[in-house]
Amino acid sequence: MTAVLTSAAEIAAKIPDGALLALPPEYAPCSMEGIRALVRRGARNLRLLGVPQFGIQAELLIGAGCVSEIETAAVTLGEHGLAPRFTDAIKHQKITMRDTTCPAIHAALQASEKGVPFMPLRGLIGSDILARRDDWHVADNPFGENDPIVYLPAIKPDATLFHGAKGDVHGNVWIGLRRELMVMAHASKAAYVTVEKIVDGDLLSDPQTAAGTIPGLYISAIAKAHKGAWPLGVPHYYERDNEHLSHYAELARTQEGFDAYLDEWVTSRTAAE
Amino acid sequence: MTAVLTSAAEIAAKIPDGALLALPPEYAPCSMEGIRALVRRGARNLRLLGVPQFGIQAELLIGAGCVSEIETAAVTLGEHGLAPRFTDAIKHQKITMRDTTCPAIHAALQASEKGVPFMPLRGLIGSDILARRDDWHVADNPFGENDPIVYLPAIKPDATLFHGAKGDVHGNVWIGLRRELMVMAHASKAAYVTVEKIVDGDLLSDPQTAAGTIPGLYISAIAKAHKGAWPLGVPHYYERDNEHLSHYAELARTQEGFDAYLDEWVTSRTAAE
Amino acid sequence: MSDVMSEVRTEELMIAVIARMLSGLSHVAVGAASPIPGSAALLARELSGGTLRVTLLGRTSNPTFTDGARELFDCAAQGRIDAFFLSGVQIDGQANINLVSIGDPDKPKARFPGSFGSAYLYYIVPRVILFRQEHTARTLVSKVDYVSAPGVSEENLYRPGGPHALVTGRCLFEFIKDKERFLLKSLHPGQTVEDIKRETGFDFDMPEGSGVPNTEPPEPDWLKLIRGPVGEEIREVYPEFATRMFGSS
Amino acid sequence: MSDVMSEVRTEELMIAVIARMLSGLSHVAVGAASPIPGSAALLARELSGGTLRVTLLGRTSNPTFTDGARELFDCAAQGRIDAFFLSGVQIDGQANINLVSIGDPDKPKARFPGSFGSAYLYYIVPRVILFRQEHTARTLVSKVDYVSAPGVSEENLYRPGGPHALVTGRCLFEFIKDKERFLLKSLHPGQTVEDIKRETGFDFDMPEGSGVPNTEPPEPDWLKLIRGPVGEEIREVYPEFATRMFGSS
Repeated sequence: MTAVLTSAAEIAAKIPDGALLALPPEYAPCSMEGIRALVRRGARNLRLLGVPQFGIQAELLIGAGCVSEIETAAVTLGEHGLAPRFTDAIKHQKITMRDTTCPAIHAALQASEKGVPFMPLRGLIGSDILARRDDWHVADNPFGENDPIVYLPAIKPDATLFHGAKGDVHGNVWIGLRRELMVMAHASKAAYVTVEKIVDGDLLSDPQTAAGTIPGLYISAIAKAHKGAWPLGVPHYYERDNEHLSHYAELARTQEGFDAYLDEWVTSRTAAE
Repeated sequence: MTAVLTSAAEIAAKIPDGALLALPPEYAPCSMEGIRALVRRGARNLRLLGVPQFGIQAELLIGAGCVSEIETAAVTLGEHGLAPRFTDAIKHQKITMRDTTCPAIHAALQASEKGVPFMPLRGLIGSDILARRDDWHVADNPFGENDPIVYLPAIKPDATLFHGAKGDVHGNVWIGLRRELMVMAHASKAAYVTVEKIVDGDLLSDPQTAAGTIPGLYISAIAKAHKGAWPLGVPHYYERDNEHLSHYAELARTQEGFDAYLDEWVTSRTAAE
Repeated sequence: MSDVMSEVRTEELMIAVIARMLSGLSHVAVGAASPIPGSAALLARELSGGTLRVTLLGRTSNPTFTDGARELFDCAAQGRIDAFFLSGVQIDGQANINLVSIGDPDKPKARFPGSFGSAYLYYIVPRVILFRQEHTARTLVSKVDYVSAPGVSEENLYRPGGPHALVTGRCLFEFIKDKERFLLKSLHPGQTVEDIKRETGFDFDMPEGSGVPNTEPPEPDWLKLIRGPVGEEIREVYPEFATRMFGSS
Repeated sequence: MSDVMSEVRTEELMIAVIARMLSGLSHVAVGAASPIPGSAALLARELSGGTLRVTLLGRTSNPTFTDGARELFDCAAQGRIDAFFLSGVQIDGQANINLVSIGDPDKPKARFPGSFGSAYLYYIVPRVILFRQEHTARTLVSKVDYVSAPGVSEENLYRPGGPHALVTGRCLFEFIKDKERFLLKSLHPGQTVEDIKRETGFDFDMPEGSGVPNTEPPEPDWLKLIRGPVGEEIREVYPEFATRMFGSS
């Protein structure tokens, strides 16, 4: 049964230090309120998996010292430039980075979704991504001849954390087109979700809505967090706050500036809810 | 661009003799009007893939002599009993049967969806299904030790044929929860769809509807066929016609009875539309 | 035995026996052609106070799954399904099941629908309950003609799941994994050990000590549930079964 | 050159050059951090009379895909995407691209976002168009420091896709697969062969015959489309680019 919690802080308390934590791309709703709650609770040694790429979620957690490892296809603030805390952490070897490519992350999560130990993937051969991954394997396609292909081990996150437009008390969460969130929930040992609102009734009872819903079966805990994706957006609900993200990018060029940002926008505040 | 056709007969004309044809389970909308049109056009040597099991679709095509091979996890008329034309064809070796198990079909189609030559699958080892499949392969999991696993070659159907509650002129088809139809469309070289109705506008433009829609990108041709799933049902639109199915099961016990059924309900009629 | 009990049908007894084995579980899935296990799962859900989740394959209202036909298998692979049900045209003493054919599979004397998901779920789901109402030497055989899915596997094979019990119209067997054999657990009303031995094509073990107990009958309030809300709910997927058992809706 | 032409910005010229290469295709996808290719794809769609389908990653209105973030890659694997676009912090003469770091990757002098989907799509999509506005010996190098994705592969490797051309702020290169080298195809306004040689860190081939042609400028009606509907449409995904190029909405 899904636990219905009252705040992002309670969600963050369920994600232990050292967890392998899967997080969605910025175009799927991100639980920024959950990320801020992790910073507030002083999470340590998180191992982040970007599905498939990162922006400000990884920036905040890395800058606040919550992260020991990260696996992702990219970290970027998009039109606001490079991700300064990530770049700094790499240059000063504060975190371990495992570079990968987007479809390798999707495939490795699908392996866990399907309960198989690996998935094959085309591409990659001849890249330095592959050359630097001793956890991957290259072998012949057993149905081909002289046809090497990459074997990727399944990735099973300890937890996944994301935001949804709406959920219900049964733990069902509407995600619409953002099916990567469903794969993440299926593949992870636990799935934690903040939502804009908890609606009456059962999201699975209407066939139109059900088609875009993750059943509560896969959701460990849910909590309401109004504007919980801010400064990122929720498609069809609110836009990303580009002014604020630009302000972040400016401040985060230095650790001092980042600390000031954290103090003003994260640690000195309790959750918006 | 999706071709918008005017009848199931035009759909059937696009599926050539000898095609590897993927068909959905009876709880997803089946294009029974498309199946009847294939019988009417005298299709021959079809190789059927049941995704993952068959009922009356395979019965009609087998009984009418349209089929040379079939791969599926089961053929049954459910509560109406064994599938008599299938059983007769197996006993008299009129068709080649490749027995399999449901998740093996799903995985092999996902392999084609993902453009990989194979997928691994647990289970199967020690079964006569595996013992009788020389196209499958057993090898060690490269990430384990003394850990054999089955490698399934990708299945790429030449065509898939199904029915939908609604489509639009862009070729988008709403399927709701029946995601196996999406995998079938992604994995097949061509996808042909009959629909209850062709709606105005664009099914992708509404985020609620889009979540349960296959984009026209994957649909080769679409045609309206009112009550096109009959005597099967369309969830939330109309129920399966159990009385008719029971009547079919009774008649089809003999080839003569089946031929009479075909004459009355298929060959002597043109499409309902 | 009360009047109510004397009217318990074999199917209802099987429903009760199966429901007892589902107590305390979180999620039970029911596959194709399984009206008795489906009813048992719904009964167990009623008795659990809502903590048991039941997924009925083929139902369109109140869906549990939203990722298509593969989700049952993926969900099981993730360890999220505690129990599942399988039958067989033949079941043998090592719990091998045959859903395919009698005789040479290339020239079968009889052909049945096929293996469905058994060749996967039998390996994966921790508690697989076998059921077959017809209990004769024709259905319970010494060796199946075709192995849709084996009851036991080599030590090194990845196999978190397997047979837990076999429920028939005559008795309940428990499967003892270490011995790779069935143990006669309880006798349905009117059955003797001799009946079971005569009607069973495979050897099985007997309980230690003082004889074989009788199968516990369903509680009277269970019968009300089976014949009331459970029967109505199972009708959506198995209309003919529901009509035969409980009359028209 | 007309007054309109003299005001053509480098980005607009690049948009036009890329759009020409998309003529006659069915489906073009545009990945992250690609405002110029995104605009080019939208322009090509306008010019195609609606036959070209354009998928812009990161856009939420008018979706092409309904199966989540993996669909771009699955769709490409199915052979349903004709062209894609990649850039690099470094690109070398064998069309290797680097999106990761400068110097030793373990102790980099500079770190960039990462490889995104390049290490897959570069192998799979038939026509991959490389783009990099900054054309200097710093960006176009003799050998990349890190291979996010290689330009060419061994014969036996499954590789239906690969580099088609490289569009920069100074010129257009075509990639010649047999030679594993770029060929200078055309010069943007104001550029000479000597400029290109000086600013390019890798060796490249020259066309046979009488010199290098000038890059064809955009048609006047193309500029109207770029500055009008195309600019408005690209704003949804790239608001800063659109504001810089075309002003506020």
